[in-house]
Amino acid sequence: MSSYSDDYTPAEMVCVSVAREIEDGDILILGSFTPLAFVSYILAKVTHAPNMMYMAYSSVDAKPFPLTFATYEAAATKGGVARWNMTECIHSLYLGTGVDVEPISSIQADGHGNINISVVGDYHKPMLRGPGGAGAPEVVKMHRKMLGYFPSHNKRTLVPKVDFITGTRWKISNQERMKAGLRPGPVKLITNLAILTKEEEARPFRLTSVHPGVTVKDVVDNTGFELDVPGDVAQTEQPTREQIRILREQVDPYGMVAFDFMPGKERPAYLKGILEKELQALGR
Amino acid sequence: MSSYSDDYTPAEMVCVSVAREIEDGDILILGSFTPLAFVSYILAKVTHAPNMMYMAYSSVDAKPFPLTFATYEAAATKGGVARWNMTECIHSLYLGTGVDVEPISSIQADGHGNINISVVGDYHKPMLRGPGGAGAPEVVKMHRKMLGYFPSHNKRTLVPKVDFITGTRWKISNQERMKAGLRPGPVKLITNLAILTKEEEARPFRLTSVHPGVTVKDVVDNTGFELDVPGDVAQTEQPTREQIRILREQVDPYGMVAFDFMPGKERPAYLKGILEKELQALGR
Amino acid sequence: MTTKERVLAQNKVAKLTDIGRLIKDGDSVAIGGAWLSSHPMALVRQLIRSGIRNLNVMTILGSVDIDMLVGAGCVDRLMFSFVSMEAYGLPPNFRRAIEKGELKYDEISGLAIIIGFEATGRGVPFLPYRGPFGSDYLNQRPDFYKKIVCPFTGEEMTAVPAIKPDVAIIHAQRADPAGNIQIEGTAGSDLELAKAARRVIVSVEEVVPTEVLRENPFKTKIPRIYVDMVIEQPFGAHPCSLVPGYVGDPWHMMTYMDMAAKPDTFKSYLDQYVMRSEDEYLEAAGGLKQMNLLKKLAREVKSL
Amino acid sequence: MTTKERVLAQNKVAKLTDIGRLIKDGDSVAIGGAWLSSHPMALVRQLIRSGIRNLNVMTILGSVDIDMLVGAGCVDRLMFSFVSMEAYGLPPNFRRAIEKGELKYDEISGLAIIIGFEATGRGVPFLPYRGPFGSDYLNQRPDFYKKIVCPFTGEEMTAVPAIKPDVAIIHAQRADPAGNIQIEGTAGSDLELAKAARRVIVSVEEVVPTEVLRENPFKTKIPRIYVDMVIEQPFGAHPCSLVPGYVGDPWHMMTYMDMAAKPDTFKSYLDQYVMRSEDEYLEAAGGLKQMNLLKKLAREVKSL
Repeated sequence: MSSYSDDYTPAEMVCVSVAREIEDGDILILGSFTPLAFVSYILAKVTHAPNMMYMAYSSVDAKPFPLTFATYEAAATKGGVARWNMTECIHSLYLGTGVDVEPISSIQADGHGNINISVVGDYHKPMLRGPGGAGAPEVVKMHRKMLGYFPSHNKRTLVPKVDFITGTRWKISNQERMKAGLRPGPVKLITNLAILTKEEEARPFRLTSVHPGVTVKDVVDNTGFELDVPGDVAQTEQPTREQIRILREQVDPYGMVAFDFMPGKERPAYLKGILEKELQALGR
Repeated sequence: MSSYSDDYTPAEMVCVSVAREIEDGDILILGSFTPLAFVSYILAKVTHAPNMMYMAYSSVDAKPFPLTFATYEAAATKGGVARWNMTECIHSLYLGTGVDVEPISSIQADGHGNINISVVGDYHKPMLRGPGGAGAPEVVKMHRKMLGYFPSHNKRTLVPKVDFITGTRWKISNQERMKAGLRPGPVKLITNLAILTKEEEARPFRLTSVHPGVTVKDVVDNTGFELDVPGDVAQTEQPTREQIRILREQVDPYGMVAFDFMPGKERPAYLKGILEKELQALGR
Repeated sequence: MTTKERVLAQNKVAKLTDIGRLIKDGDSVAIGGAWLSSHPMALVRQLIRSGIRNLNVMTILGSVDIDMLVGAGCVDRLMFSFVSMEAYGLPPNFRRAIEKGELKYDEISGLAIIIGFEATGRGVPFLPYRGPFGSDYLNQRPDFYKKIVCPFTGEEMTAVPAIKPDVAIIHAQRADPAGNIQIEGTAGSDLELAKAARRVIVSVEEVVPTEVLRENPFKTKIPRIYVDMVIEQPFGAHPCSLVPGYVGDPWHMMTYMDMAAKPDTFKSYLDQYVMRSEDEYLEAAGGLKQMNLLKKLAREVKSL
Repeated sequence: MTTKERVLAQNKVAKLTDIGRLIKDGDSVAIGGAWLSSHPMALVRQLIRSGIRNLNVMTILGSVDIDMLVGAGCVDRLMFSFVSMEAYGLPPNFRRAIEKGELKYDEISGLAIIIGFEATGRGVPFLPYRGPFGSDYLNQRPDFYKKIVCPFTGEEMTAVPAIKPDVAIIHAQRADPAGNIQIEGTAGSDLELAKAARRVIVSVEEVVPTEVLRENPFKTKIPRIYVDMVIEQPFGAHPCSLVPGYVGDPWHMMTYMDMAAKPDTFKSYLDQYVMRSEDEYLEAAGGLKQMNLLKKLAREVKSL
C-alpha cells in the first residue's frame, strides 16, 4: 500500500507498534524517562488518540510536546490542566481508576508474563544490579494491557525464567483477571523482531507477527521460552509515511527514539550530539 | 487586680475561659460554625497565641478575622498559606499530627467523658434527633485536650449517662492515653457556671473553679453526675479589661459570642440585627 | 460512562433538566459540599422538581440540601455523619422525619464516612484507622465498623468498607467542557465522592475554555476522568455559600427555617421556590440585586 | 522539634552547614525528589562534606543523590524502589556496591514504599493495597509485605507497615521563614516524607515573606507544622532538575557518569566538586553562565 513507508529504522518500527497499542480515550503515564515510550505516546496523541489523557510527571492532562533530551520534563509538565503529586497519582491511577497502557522495558522477561528489573544472579551479590521496579509491579499487573518493549530480542533478555520476579501479570486470561477484580487485557511484547502475545495462563506466547524482513526462525531462535507459532504468521503492519513524517518532523526531531537501540557505549556521544542541536535551536 | 474587668457577660466569661485553654503553638480547627468557639480562637490568636496555626474551612494557617455572621466563612478562608480539602485535613490533623484543642458543644455530656450529639431517647424514633457527630468522635478522643463548653449548665445537659455515646475520651489518665498511643491531656468542661476537669478514669470530674458570683452548691445542684468538690474551690479567673476590649472592638464587634447563650426563639431576631449592622458597615 | 468514554468526551455540558439521564428513582446519591458550603443546591432543587423518589442519600456534612430532599419526600434512606443548619437551628424536616420514625438512617462518624469514600477511589475494599473506640457507633453499625488487627504491631484498628454510590452530585467554581473541575473555596471531600461514584454530575458557576484552567492548574481538583456531566448554573449553591465567589444567604436561610418549621408551610416553600425553573428560583430569592450583595459580602472581608 | 515547637518557631532559616544539628551518624534519612527531579542535592553534598557515616537511606525513586551517597561511603543500608540514572545508564556506585555485596539493601516495590510513608502521616501502623501478588518482593521481604484479609469482602490484600525515618531531606521552590513550602514542578511524595519523618530539613531556591505564599496558596504543599529547618540554596537540586525553574544538567550528569565509573575517578569527582563549599561547587559546575542556560532551557519549552 502506497501509504506505508519503506524508509524507517527498527526503532521507529517498534515505536509505531507501541503507539498503535494506544487507543483514543486511554489513560497513560510518563514516568521514568524512556525515550521510545515517550515518543510513542506523543505520536499517538498527535495522530489517532487526541483525547487520551496522560500524566506527565506531576502534570495531569499535559500537552503533547516535541521530545528533547535537555528539556523533556519541563516540556512534559507544561500546560497541564491539574497537578498531582506521585502519591495522588498512584492512588488515583495505578490503584484506582486504572491506567491503560504504560510500556515497560526490562532486563529480562519470561514466558509466564514475568519481568525482571532487579537483579541478574544472586539477589544479595548479583552479577547485575538493575535499577529496581519502581511502579512496574503494578504496571504489569493492574494496567489494562501489559506492554513490554525490547530493543534486542535475544535469549539473554527473553529467558525461560526470570532471575527475580519484579513484576508479573499474575492473572492472564480475561476470565481469571476479572475474577480477581482486574481489567481484562493481554500481555504483549514488542521487540526489534516481532510482536508476541499471551492471553492464557496455560498457553505460551503466540507469535503474533514478525516485522518486515524478519523470519519466523529468527524469532524462535532468539527467544528463550517456548512460542506458539501459527502456520501462517502475519507481517507486522509497517509505519505509514504520515507516521514517519510526524515522528521525524514534529514529535522526535532529534531522533531520541534511536537511543534505546544503541549500544551503551555509543549513547553518550549520541546524547551530546542531540544537546548540541538543542542549543542551536535555542539560538545559542 | 485592676487589670481584670468587672463588665463582662456570662458568654464572654466562657469565651475567655476557652481562649485561655489555647496555648501559643497549638493547632486548631474551625469547622462547624460555633460562634463562641470561633471567637475564642481568634481572641487567643490576636492576644497570647499569635503563632498558633488554625485550619479554617479549607484554608491552612488562615489570618485572624473579626467574627461576622454573613461573612465568617469568606473571612476565615482569606489569606491562608495553603489549602487542604476535608480529606487531607482529617488525615493530616485529626489522625496524623494532631490537633490540640477544638471545643465541642453537645446535647449531653456525662461524668465518664462521653458526649452525645446524636439522639435523646430511642435511637430509631428519638425524642430529639441531633445533628450527629461529624468529627466529634475523633475530636474528643484524639485531640490533646478534650474541651466541652455549655451555655446552660443543668441536669438535662450534664447527665449521669448519655443516651448515645457519639464520642468519648476513651482513655483518660495520661498513662492510659500514652499506652494507647494517644497524647496525654485532660477533659475540661467549661460552662456558664464553672470549670470541671477529669484526669482519671476512676475519679469523678473535679470542680476546678466556679465563676464569680456562682456558688459551689449552684454547680452541684445543676450537675447530673457526681463531682469531686475540693474543700476550697477556686474562683475562675475573670476576663481582663484588655481581653474584653479586644473582644468587643476587634474580634467580635457584633456580639456573636452571645448567640449560644440565647434561647432558640430569640436567635433569629438577634441574627437579623447583626446582619443589619453588617450591611451598614458595608456602606449600604 | 466508562472511564474511556469519559476521556473521549470533549463536551459534557448539559442542561439542568438533563440530570434525569444519570439519576433514577432508587439510586444511591452522594451529595457534595460540607457544612453550609458548596452544596449542589440547584441540582438538589432539580431532583425535587423532577419528582424523584426512594433515593439512598449519602452526605458527610449536610445541611439544607439534605433537609430539603427529606422534606420533599425524595429520600428512602439517609447515610450521614452530620446534618445541621448550624446557627439557624436543627434541620426541621430531617428532625421531623426521624423523630416520627419515618426515615431509615445510617449515622456514621465523620472520619469513617470520608475514609469509606476514599477507599473506593484508591481501589481498596476497606481502609483502617484508629476508630471511634468506646462510642456507640461501633455498637449501632457493627456491619460498617469492623475490628482489624495490624499485622505488624498487633494494634487493634477499625476497618471501614469502601462506599460506592451510584451517583455523586457536586457544585464547584468552574469547569471546562471536558469536565475538569476547579474548586477554590471550602472544599469538602468532593474529589473522594467523585472518585467513588459510578456517575458524576458537576454543576459550576461558569464553563470556561480549558486554557483558562491551565492558567492555574493548582486549582483543578477533579480531573475529567471522574466526570460525566457538566452543568453551568450560576449561584448553583444558593442559599449555601461558594467562597470566594459568594457568601451563603442568611436571609433566605431564615425564610427556609421559618417555612420548613411545619409540613404545610414547607409545602408552600417548595411551591414558591423549588417547583419552578431555576431562573425563577433565583428571582424569587431576590434576583440580581441579592446575588450581587452576596458576592460583595464575600469580596469585602477583613482580616485582623 | 516537637510539633508545638515547630508551630511556635517563626524563623527556621539556617545555613547549609547547620544540618548536622538534625542529622547524625546512623540516622535513617528519607531523601525527597523522584526520577532525576527535585532531589535535595545541595543537602546530599553537605552530608558527604560533613563525613557522615552509617546512614540508613530511604528513597522512592532515587538517582544521583543515592549513587553519590553510596559512593562516598555514607550509607550502611539502603531502602529503595528504584535507583536509576535513566538515559545516562545504571548508577555506577550503587551497582558496584551491591554487586560486590558491600551494601545492605531493602528493595521495596514503588507503591508499597509510598504507602508505607503515607501510613505514618495518617497515624496508622499499616495500610492495605492490592499488592504485587506473584512477585518476588513478597518472598524477599515477608516482614514488610503481610497478608491481610478484608473483613467486609474476604479479599486478600497486602498490608505494608508505616515507615518512620529519623529525618527527611527535601528540596523545593520556595519557603517562608516559618517553613511553609511551595512545590510547583515535579512533585514526588515529599509531603508524605515530611509527614513521616521525625525531623525535616527543606532547602529551597528562595526564602520569601509569607505574603508571597499567600498570593497562590494552592502551590503550598508542605505546611510549617511539618518542617524544622529551612535553607536557602539556589540551584540546590543541581545537577537534577527543578522545573519550572531549571532543567537538569545533562553535561554535568555525563561528567558524573564518566567519573563515577571507577572508584578512583569517583574520588576525584568528590574532590573536585563536592568536598568544597556549595558556592565552589556551582562555580565548578559552570557557574552563572551554565545555571542561566539551564533556566533558559526550562523556560523556552514548546508544545505541539
